[in-house]
Amino acid sequence: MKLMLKQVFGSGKFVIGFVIFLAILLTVVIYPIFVPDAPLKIISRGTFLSPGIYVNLYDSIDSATRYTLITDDAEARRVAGRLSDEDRAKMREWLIGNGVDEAEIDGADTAQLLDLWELNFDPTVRLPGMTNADRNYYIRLTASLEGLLSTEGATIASTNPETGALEQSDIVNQTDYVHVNEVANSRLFILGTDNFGRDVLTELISATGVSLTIGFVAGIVATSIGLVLGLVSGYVGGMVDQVIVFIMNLFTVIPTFVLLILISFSIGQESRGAFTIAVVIGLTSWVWTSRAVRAQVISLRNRDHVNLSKLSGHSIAYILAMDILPYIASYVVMALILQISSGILAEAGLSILGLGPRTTEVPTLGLMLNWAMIYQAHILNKWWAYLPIILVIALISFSMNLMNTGLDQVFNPALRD
Amino acid sequence: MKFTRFTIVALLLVALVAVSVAPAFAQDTLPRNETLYFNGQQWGSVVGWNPYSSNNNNAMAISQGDNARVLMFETPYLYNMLDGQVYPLLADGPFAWNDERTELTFSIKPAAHWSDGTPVTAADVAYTWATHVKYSTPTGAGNVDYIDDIVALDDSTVVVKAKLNDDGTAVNPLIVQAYVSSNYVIQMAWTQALEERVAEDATAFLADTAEDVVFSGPYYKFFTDDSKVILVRDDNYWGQDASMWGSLPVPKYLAHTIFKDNAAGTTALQAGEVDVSQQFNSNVQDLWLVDGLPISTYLPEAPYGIGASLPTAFFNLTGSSFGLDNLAVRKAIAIAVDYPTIIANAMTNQSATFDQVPRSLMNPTPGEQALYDQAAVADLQWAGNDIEGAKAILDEAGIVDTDGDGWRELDGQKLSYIATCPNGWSDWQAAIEVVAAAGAEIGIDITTNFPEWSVYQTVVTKSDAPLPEGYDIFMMWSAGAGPTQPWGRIRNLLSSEWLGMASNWSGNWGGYSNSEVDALIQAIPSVTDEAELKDMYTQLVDMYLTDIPSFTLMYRPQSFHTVNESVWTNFPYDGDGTEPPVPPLDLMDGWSVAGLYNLELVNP
Amino acid sequence: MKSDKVILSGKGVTKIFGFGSNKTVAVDHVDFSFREGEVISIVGESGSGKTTLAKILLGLLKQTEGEIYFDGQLRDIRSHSKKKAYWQNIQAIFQDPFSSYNVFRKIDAVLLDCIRMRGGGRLPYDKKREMMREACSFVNLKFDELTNKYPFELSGGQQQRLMIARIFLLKPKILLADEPTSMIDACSRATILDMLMDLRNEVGMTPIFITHDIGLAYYVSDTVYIMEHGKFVESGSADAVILHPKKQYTQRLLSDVPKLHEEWDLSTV
Amino acid sequence: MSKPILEVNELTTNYVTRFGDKIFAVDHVSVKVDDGKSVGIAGESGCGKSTLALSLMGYYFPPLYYASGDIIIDGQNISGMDPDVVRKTILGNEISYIPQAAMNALNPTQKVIHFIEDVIQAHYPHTPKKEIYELARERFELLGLPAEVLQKYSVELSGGMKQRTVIATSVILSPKVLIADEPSSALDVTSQKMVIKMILDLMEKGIIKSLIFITHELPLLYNVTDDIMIMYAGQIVERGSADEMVFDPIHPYTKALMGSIIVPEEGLRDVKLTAIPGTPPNLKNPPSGCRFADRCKFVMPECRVRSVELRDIGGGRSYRCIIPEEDLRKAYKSEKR
Repeated sequence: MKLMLKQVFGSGKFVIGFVIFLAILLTVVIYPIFVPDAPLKIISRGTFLSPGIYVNLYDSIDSATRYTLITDDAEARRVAGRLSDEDRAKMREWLIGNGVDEAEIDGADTAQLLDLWELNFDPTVRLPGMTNADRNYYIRLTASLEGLLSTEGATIASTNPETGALEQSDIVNQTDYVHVNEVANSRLFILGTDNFGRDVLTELISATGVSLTIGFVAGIVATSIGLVLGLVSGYVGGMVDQVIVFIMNLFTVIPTFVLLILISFSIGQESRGAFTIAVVIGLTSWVWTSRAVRAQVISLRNRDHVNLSKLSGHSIAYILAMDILPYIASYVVMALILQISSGILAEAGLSILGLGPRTTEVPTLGLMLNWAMIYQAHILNKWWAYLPIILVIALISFSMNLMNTGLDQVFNPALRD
Repeated sequence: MKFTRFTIVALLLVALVAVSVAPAFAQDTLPRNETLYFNGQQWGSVVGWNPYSSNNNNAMAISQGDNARVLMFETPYLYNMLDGQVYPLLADGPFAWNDERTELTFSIKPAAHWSDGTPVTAADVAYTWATHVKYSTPTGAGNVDYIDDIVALDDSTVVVKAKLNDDGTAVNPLIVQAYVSSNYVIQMAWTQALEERVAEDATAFLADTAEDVVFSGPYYKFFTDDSKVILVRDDNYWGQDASMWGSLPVPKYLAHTIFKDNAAGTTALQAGEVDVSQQFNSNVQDLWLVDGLPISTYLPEAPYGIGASLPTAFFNLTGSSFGLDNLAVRKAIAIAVDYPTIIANAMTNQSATFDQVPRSLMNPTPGEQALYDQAAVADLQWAGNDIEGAKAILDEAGIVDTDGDGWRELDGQKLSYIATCPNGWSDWQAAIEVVAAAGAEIGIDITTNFPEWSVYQTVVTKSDAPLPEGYDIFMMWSAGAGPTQPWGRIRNLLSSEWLGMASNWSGNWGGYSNSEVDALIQAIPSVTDEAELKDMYTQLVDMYLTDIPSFTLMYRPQSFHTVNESVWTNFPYDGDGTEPPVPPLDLMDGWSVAGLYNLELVNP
Repeated sequence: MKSDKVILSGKGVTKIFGFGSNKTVAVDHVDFSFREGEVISIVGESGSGKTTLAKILLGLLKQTEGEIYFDGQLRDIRSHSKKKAYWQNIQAIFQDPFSSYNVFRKIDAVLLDCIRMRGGGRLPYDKKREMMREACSFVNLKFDELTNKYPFELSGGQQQRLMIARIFLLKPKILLADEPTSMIDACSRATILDMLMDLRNEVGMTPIFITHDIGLAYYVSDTVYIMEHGKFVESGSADAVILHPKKQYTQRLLSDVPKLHEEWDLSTV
Repeated sequence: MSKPILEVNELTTNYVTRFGDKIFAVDHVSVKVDDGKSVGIAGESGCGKSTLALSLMGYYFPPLYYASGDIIIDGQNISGMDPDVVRKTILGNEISYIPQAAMNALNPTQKVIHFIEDVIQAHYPHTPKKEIYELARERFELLGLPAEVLQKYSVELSGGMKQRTVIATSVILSPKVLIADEPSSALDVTSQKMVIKMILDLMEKGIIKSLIFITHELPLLYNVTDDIMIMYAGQIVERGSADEMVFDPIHPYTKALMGSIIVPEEGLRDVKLTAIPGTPPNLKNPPSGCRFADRCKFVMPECRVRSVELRDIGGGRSYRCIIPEEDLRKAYKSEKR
């Protein structure tokens, strides 16, 4: 046993796979301790918020401590942020189209450009070739230019409830800064939010956990069925074998995924829990395990050590458990790993087709992908809504396959160097 | 001539090449500068061109209704959802009611003629109605209770006679009036030819694909297959007469590529391969703000379009959902729901909020909004997200958490509901999720459930039995904008007339019943006095917001109308100065067809 | 040593594998009677059916036809308990010691199985230990060095000796030795054969050697059966069959074996 | 004296295990085979016989590595040559090798002639097929194999026929040396005899010049080869002519081996077979002195510390023991069985 573990962990492939898998597992376990939010809690009004830090605007203006930073480029950056070179060129184009002398316009001189703009721009004028989209753009631009060059602070005013008049309550100077950590309300969304306005990272980690559980349940169901049928079929032989082989052939001929789709569909959305889906995946994917186990058992059942065990008066159950099972145990473990990984993929596949677990009770990796696809995240370039999920699926599958290849190298004499 | 094997093979090859090249030829040769491309209307290939049939799957040519599609077939009048008025198309001038409001008279424009050159006559209108009744088409079946007959007084004068109540008043003048802007006029001669062809067999009559159909509209079939539908302009169109448009519509071709799904349609819109998009594009503003594409909507800012219908969550009042007969429970749920989040997330802000347009039974169009007294019901109009208010209502009603499990009980029984909408209807699902979240906030257990559409519609439209478990709160549509609105929508939402029907497609699926409401719904169509109407509508809104049999979750436009101005411009937009204003209905429905005459090329 | 009592005999024993055109007759109507105490060899080339016959004798395979008598009575092994009773009387040593043991079970477990088989399952552990020690010392193994070890940690010869220790504990009436020395080195062969013979004297059993090695058969046995294509072609005392074969097959077999004092006639190929 | 065809001097090769340990499976072995002569190598399993066979060819692939020594085939030193070059120029051409289960290496989906084409074209790429067929037919007939075999698939042949086909194929280019590693041990006695006859025919007909025959079956070796070498724990312990080795062994190990021979001959039942207790040493960590010391009944304290060289006692005879040959003979006689 100890030697076996030593051998297993001597395999570089297995160790890499194991470390990746362990890292995923640990993240799934540890993350919720630090971020106890419910994974399906809707936290954003608006969908697909991009990854990054969000600082509460209200609180940042209201912040008690203000820092005056005399940064030379602050103004230039503000101007550039609201009036890009592209904007300048567009303004110039409009002004020229509206009859302003081209020579008069100095695109680089912001003050002069703004003056000209204020003087000439009329939102109701539509120049030849100008679309409504352009018009909307110019209107938005004009709105954003207001007070661009003002060197004074922005005035914050509120209505006096008694008089109903607007009263100045504060001035935010252009040199005022707030330290992000001192803003009471700031949130970091490493992976932004999804179509429901949920935190993708929290959801992803929870989904990984659920998907792994689905994989484990599916893998264990599939491997148990496959193992029992394979053992019985291979060892007992005769009629029993023929019946079981017939069932196996039946399941081999019917494409498993199609079967899976049909079963999932007929169960109906209402009763498709994550656990049900896992069991269904398990119930449809045991065939190759049972085939492989059967083949192994057939090659084992006439071995001398089995004969010796028989001669020692052991029962069939004892022989299966003690003389056959240990010999195929490593194989079964490898099959289990592959079944787990394929279970996770099967769930993802089903969910993408909209046949996964009952939606939005728990997140799964497949469901997240499904939602991202329905909401066209891929077309709208909301990469954070699908790429990390694909990556996690790939990583899980990669780590499991690495572990499997590693084990294979340790246990399969034909591959041993 | 003796065919050698070689000749046969060669001929086959030529035929094959011809077959495969033809459609490519048809599309490739469409000049971009003369073609207006659409998406989001046509899914799957066209079945036929029979305007009597409801099974044409021909979204570009045939769609009768409140905002009838008038590219190929035409209605006497065009409805304009922006001002609620109708404008004559085939008809000459406004229609006129007699004093008893039992007969509606209009005449046909002298210039109007069919594609075969013959004039459109009053007899065509009369015969169209007679045919609808004879073959029991959806139009016939839907109006036969309200329209007694349509007769031609002379070549150009049409009289629509309303069905009368025992007291001699019209059953429903509103529906009679709506007929003339909702239904096509179809040529009598062609109809008779078709009848002859099918030997007056009703099934064959409706199943005929009518490739030879005679039409009066500006466009007709150019090419269709399973990947596209193309209409071409009829340059002999009567409407170029000064008595109607005075010109031909600008694009020579109207083309609709049949996309696999929304995603493909969106991609095409982004690429400028689609000019007018009737698709829900989530976060549509990103198309111009982020991607910088020349794409715009009717309104430059959220909600981007004009809301017309009110997708609504119904409470199951048929008795099978414990506690929903309790007004406190219904009200608590309704006011706790975070509508701004629904609008932001499910609709990506493409709906007015309930702050902007307070909830009532009216859609956000100015015409409907003017129909009730907002001040009178202001106290009842909740904007949502009122968790504390909801809790207070429940506490006051004695519905509290007695066993400490975090969920409230009514008479010792935990309040537990399932909120349902069809699977795959992603925006509805997102909305239902938010409804469920509200339950958790106020201590009422609401979980979501998304059955397949077929299951959902079978269950919800079956009114002769209580709704089963799992349909405690469920989402359905409401009527949009049209000449009978908001009356028709209110009827859909509140009338008890459909309860007990084996298959109820009309409305009030939750099983609400209020005789006062029923009486008002009954009375409104005959009322013409505006003040009286306003009073009645206000009463209805008051009762609706008091009883809360259902609650509107969002406003939704009649059509999503997003345009890409890479090739064409001068699409309708808010404040574009058109008079009457052209509504954002993809330039094909009701008065929006007027927009086709205003289009200009960006680069002529 | 030898007695006239027939311990194991068979009549018309036949084994057919497969059906129809795939039918293979592995053992074809063989008759035999093995007397108590005599050393028997069944000699045959691969495919002659000798291993199949051995498995039938052991009750691991069911004959298709024919009867087998054990201790004068028709053998009845139709239930697990009857099989178990039969196996108290007949045991085996297999060809390949490396595959004869379950690699997951320790030597102690292997030997304890034998004590249990002889009905000693409830004996105190000390007693069992004593029995195991005795069995090991019989085959020149030190139990104290073997306990808690796995069989595969031993050399081939040692494993085969452990096999004999097993037989020592089981004390069966018949021992089927299926090529017991062919997988182990020549130097260990003598040890194994010696121990088997010692054991035979010790417990009074009847060894049956199944072998392809005609030399070995000659060396160890009293009676030799020559098997070809599932049939016994010649049988008799070792001297008679090996030194003066009557049947052509036996003669050919003998001439094909390279010897030391006799020219190997390659021209007869 | 004729010149040696194969001369191996102090060849040492090793395996590297998964854990990096080196196992010297062939330890300073020298073999000399003269033209027209055959040498047999015998020993217990694991003594390094098969490794020696592989090492002799100069064809190393992991985990087997060349360590030191020379291999000279017909004057050409191939030790340390690139394995690829060895495969292309030496194997099949200069030296051929038949492993134990060679017959199972035949691809069942191809005809026998195909293998011959492969072998020939590997060395002479542009040989026409017709020529190859003619050559093969001639060679097969010369060796008493029916020419029809060439057009058959390997599955159609019996075990003995397959093995003979493999041998005929591997010597199609008339290599100088043939190394046969247990070529007949998986066969029954009749097929074994045919295979042996064929190998001896190869020598007789001059197709090969020398033979190295490896087996653990001493009576067979005695009947096949001129000389016999006994290997123990990676080393040669004794060498001599077949007769001398069987009937007059010197080394205690050889003596024990010869004493364990069983052949169906009169008188066998009267002798007591020799048994050697113990097991060969672990080559990962071989003892510093005589490797047989632990099992030797004549062992002296000195044996365990002093490393023993192969002692040449003339007449092609050599043995590896510190005890003089006469003393050993005397001791054997005194314990006459």
